[in-house]
Amino acid sequence: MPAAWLSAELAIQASYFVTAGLFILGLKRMSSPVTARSGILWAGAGMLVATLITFLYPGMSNYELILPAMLVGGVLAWWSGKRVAMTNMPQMIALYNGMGGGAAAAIAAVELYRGAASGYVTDSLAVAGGIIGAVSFAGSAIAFGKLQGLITRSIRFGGQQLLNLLILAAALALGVLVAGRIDAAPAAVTGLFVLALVLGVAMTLPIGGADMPVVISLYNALTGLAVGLEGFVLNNAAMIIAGTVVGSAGTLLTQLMAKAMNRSLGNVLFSGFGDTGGAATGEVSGSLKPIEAADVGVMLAFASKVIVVPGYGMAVAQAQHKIWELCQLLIDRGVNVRFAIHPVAGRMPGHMNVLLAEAGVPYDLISDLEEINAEFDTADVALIIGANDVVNPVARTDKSSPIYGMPILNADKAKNVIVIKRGKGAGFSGIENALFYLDNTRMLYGDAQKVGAELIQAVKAVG
Amino acid sequence: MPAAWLSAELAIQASYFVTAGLFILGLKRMSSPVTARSGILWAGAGMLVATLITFLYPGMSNYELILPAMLVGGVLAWWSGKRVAMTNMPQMIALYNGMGGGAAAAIAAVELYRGAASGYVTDSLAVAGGIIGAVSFAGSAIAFGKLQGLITRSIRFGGQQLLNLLILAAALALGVLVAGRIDAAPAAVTGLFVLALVLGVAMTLPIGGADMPVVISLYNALTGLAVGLEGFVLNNAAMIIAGTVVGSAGTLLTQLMAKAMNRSLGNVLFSGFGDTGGAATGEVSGSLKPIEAADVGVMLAFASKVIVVPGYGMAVAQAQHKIWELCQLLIDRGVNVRFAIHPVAGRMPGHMNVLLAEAGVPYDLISDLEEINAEFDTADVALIIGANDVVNPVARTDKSSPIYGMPILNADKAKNVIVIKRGKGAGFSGIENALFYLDNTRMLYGDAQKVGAELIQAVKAVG
Amino acid sequence: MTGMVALYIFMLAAFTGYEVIARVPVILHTPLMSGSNFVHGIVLVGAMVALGAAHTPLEKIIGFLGVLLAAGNAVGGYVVTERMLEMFKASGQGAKRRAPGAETH
Amino acid sequence: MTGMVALYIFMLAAFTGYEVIARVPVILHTPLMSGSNFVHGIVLVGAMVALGAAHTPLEKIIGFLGVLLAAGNAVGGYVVTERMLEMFKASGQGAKRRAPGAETH
Ligand SMILES: NC(=O)c1ccc[n+]([C@@H]2O[C@H](COP(=O)([O-])OP(=O)(O)OC[C@H]3O[C@@H](n4cnc5c(N)ncnc54)[C@H](OP(=O)(O)O)[C@@H]3O)[C@@H](O)[C@H]2O)c1
Ligand SMILES: NC(=O)c1ccc[n+]([C@@H]2O[C@H](COP(=O)([O-])OP(=O)(O)OC[C@H]3O[C@@H](n4cnc5c(N)ncnc54)[C@H](OP(=O)(O)O)[C@@H]3O)[C@@H](O)[C@H]2O)c1
Repeated sequence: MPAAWLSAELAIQASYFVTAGLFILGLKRMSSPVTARSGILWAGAGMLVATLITFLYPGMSNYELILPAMLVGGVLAWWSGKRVAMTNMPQMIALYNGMGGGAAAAIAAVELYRGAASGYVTDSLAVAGGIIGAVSFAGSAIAFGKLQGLITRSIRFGGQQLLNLLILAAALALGVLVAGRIDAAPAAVTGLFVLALVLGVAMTLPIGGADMPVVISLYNALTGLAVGLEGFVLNNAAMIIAGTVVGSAGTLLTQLMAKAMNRSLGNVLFSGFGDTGGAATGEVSGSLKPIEAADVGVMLAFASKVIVVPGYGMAVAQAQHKIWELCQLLIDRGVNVRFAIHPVAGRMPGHMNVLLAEAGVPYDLISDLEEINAEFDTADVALIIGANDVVNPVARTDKSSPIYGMPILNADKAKNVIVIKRGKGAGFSGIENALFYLDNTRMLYGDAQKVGAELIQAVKAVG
Repeated sequence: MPAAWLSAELAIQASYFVTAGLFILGLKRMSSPVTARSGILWAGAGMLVATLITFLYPGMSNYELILPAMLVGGVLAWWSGKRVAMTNMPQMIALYNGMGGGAAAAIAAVELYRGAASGYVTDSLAVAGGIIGAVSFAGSAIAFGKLQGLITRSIRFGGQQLLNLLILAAALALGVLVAGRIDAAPAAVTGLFVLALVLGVAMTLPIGGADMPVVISLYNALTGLAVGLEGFVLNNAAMIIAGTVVGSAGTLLTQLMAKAMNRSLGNVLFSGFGDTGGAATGEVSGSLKPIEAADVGVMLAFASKVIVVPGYGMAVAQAQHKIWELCQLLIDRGVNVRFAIHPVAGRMPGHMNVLLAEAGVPYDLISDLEEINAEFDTADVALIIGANDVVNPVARTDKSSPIYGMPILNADKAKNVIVIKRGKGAGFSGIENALFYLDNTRMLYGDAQKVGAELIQAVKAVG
Repeated sequence: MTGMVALYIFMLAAFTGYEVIARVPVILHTPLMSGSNFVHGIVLVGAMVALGAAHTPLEKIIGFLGVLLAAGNAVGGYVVTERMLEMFKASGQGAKRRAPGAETH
Repeated sequence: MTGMVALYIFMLAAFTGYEVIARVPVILHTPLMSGSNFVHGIVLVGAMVALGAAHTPLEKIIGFLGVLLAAGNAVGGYVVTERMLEMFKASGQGAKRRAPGAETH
């Protein structure tokens, strides 16, 4: 039935075209807060269309394998995606992204083992996509392991970058052998993928957990590129466009993220700064002055303006709900409460916004750095909850400090500063915080969630 | 020599690829003030590469015609482009744009007369590009004529839109005959183009001169589209990409321009508002109070802050150099002088910025609407030079006014308002201006250039 | 598809991807990373085709893994992105206020 | 080039064009209109090819006109755009100040 064949082919091509358009529009919408939510719906519709129409692919067999594979992968991902806590999002994204890279590598492997590709160029693209996909697969798995706390040590040694370079060179050499049809034996293909997987692991192990969001974004871009390359191999337009668009958008996003953290990409990949090693510790004189929750409760209850500065500590303590409950009490008492969000507070971009949104804090109480910084000197209390680096005045003054030059929240300008943290733990950068030693600063020690509950009691006790 | 042939073909394809990339990067750079100037250089380099390499096109003949045609067209355009005054830019752009449309139509005509195209689809694309190109050619010519003052009347009659629709339908019908190979006789092809040219004229004649920038931008987008379509016909990638990119960018730009003027595109094309017909004239009570140049000179010389509001009248009088001379005198006396630019002051987008830049006014003295509006109440004098609608307070209050809702410059908030204009002439919208009748307003009658010279004398006389 | 056309598509898609997200605010970095992660889940259709054409047991095993992983990428990417962006909805008005210039499209 | 590929190129080029100028400030409207007018002057290469393949006198006349017009578009478009943008140079610093966000690229 050539006619039916032709019409199936046409339907597939047309659907892929629509899918590509929906993906682009979806990404566009996702990049603006007003339309972001509809963006994922558009992209999702595109994915649905493309997946369903692919069952019509002429001459396809093995449905008895395809359907179970889709079912198993899909159900597991659905289940895990629904359950994961908001704070664990980065590693979950890493996991799903790695799966995509693995799939691209699998496509390359099938094509290369089969010897199905139709020429040097196509073979080269298959090899390139395969290597990139496998690196992204293994690297994302390591990133997941680190963020999930399964891998706690960052393995580093002299000459590490050189070793990685050698692995890469070996993989490329094998790739030339395979794509150039000099030695396309299954063993060569297998060796190629093994080397690529090793490279992914070796590249990612030395990078500290806190730098992972940037690295995950990079692997995300790489997976996109791999998918695009395999799309050329399979002559699949939807894969070509979607993969290339993500490869390009992901590269830009990686740069933007690194920039928002005041880092360069090279620095993230090759310097291993992302561990709280406490390398640089500046000298700060003065003493830490503790305070009790009951006293802070009174201070807050009778303040006219309170600015809350949440940080990484609030995230790990999952204290956002308690803090919002506290703030609601204050608002009911007529206190003017604001939240000040530093762009890199927490451990992933937009971390604090996501958490506060989850707890139900209305957006108009949340201000970013530029908006709020002029207001600190009109605040009676700056309530620092598990934040450290983002309020460290050293960033303004000490040129030798690793955070020098980063814009910070001017919490030190408030009449009173209350800092909630568990003890003397340093922040992400591992340096001392001069703010804690100021005359108008008091330390309220304890886990942010526990302290939050105590403060609620204290404010209620004021009556 | 198949080898030489192949390498020429490859060189051409590679060059076109580079050209397409340079065009896109060039346009991107042109859309930001910081990089705008380099943008045209990049795009120009792309054009040069593509033009030179095209001489290598395999199997090309008629060089004895190609070179003179390029020379004549190029030299005339160079000469006219170098000479044209800044204020006449819109019509010049219209002219060059029309030439591009004409060229696209010429390509379509050659291909259709030759019957060279290779199928229904290609023929349809040639016809579509030909019609669009011819409409753009004729329409741009009319736009040029109107702005240049060669055509002064806007011909309008009932059923005009219906007639245009009929012409379009007839052109499309002939197009179907030609592309469908039902009647591809030269006569049908000729008829097609004649109808398209008539349509371009008929569409543009009723549109008023002041709306022309938007219309020219629309024809610019249409020419881009026509070029892209003919690119598909000739299988020429540089034309396809460049044409489509301009078609899309031009469409967006047209919308942005219409929006900046507070109009909708449909309104511009079909309503004929763009003439200063004086249709709506609101009732304003009070009297116009004239003043002498000598008195204004004293007032300016002893002011501490003066805000200059230039408008269309300054452009027609070419008074920007005189005004800047005057302002320099004032600055030397210690007066704080600022220029307030309304987004639609003048008759083309960015008109005032271009003129002031030409006269050498430094950018930091120039402020746009949002920046300056809060400052008028601290100004001793608001000096209105040939501006009218952009300072008409009626836009804030009178719902029935055609400019209601347009944000205006708050010149009425200044301590003294001096209005330089020739007489009782209305502005673009044809309505009375309540500002002129305020207690603190004085009218300084005369051509802006002449008055500028008088004011310079008057300030110098103050000593 | 000829090599030249492939290059053009590559270039244009890259420009498009770059420009489309060029203005993303910091608060959307993580959801957008997740969203673009979902988009390359389209690798699923390629994996389906590859498995659909597999013959030897080895090819079938790899193909099976490919489809499984790709389905995980697509479904998981969708679920987490949707969950994150869902939260932006609740504060719609506020979000609007915080995005000047977003209305220029 | 197959029809489908042509459609893809068309779609991607249209997205690119749209996004590339999406943030243009009002003061650049006229120069950008002129600049994009210059870019479609690339019709010159098509006109050259068309005239280069013309045989009958009619074709030659039309082709000659086409090349002449196209050259006018390209050269004229370049000259006036360059002249307009030249003036923005003189006030470089000020221009920078007036374009917040321009440095994000
Ligand atoms: N946002 C991102 O995308 C991102 C990504 C990577 C890196 N970073 C970096 O991360 C840093 C973020 O700064 P930040 O101020 O948010 O955090 P931070 O500087 O890392 O400080 C967090 C503080 O919270 C305290 N803390 C930890 N657990 C706590 C708990 N359960 N209850 C109460 N307090 C607790 C810690 O002190 P104790 O141990 O004494 O309690 C610590 O000093 C910046 O340096 C930024 O560059 C950000
Ligand atoms: N910028 C754009 O892209 C664009 C495009 C199309 C339309 N528009 C529209 O154009 C208007 C622009 O407002 P505008 O305030 O700049 O100008 P306007 O409202 O058109 O007013 C110009 C004034 O200048 C005076 N004038 C004319 N020639 C003069 C001369 N030689 N010397 C001194 N004065 C002279 C006229 O009064 P006398 O006759 O009494 O001298 C007239 O009242 C807006 O309504 C806008 O919507 C703008």
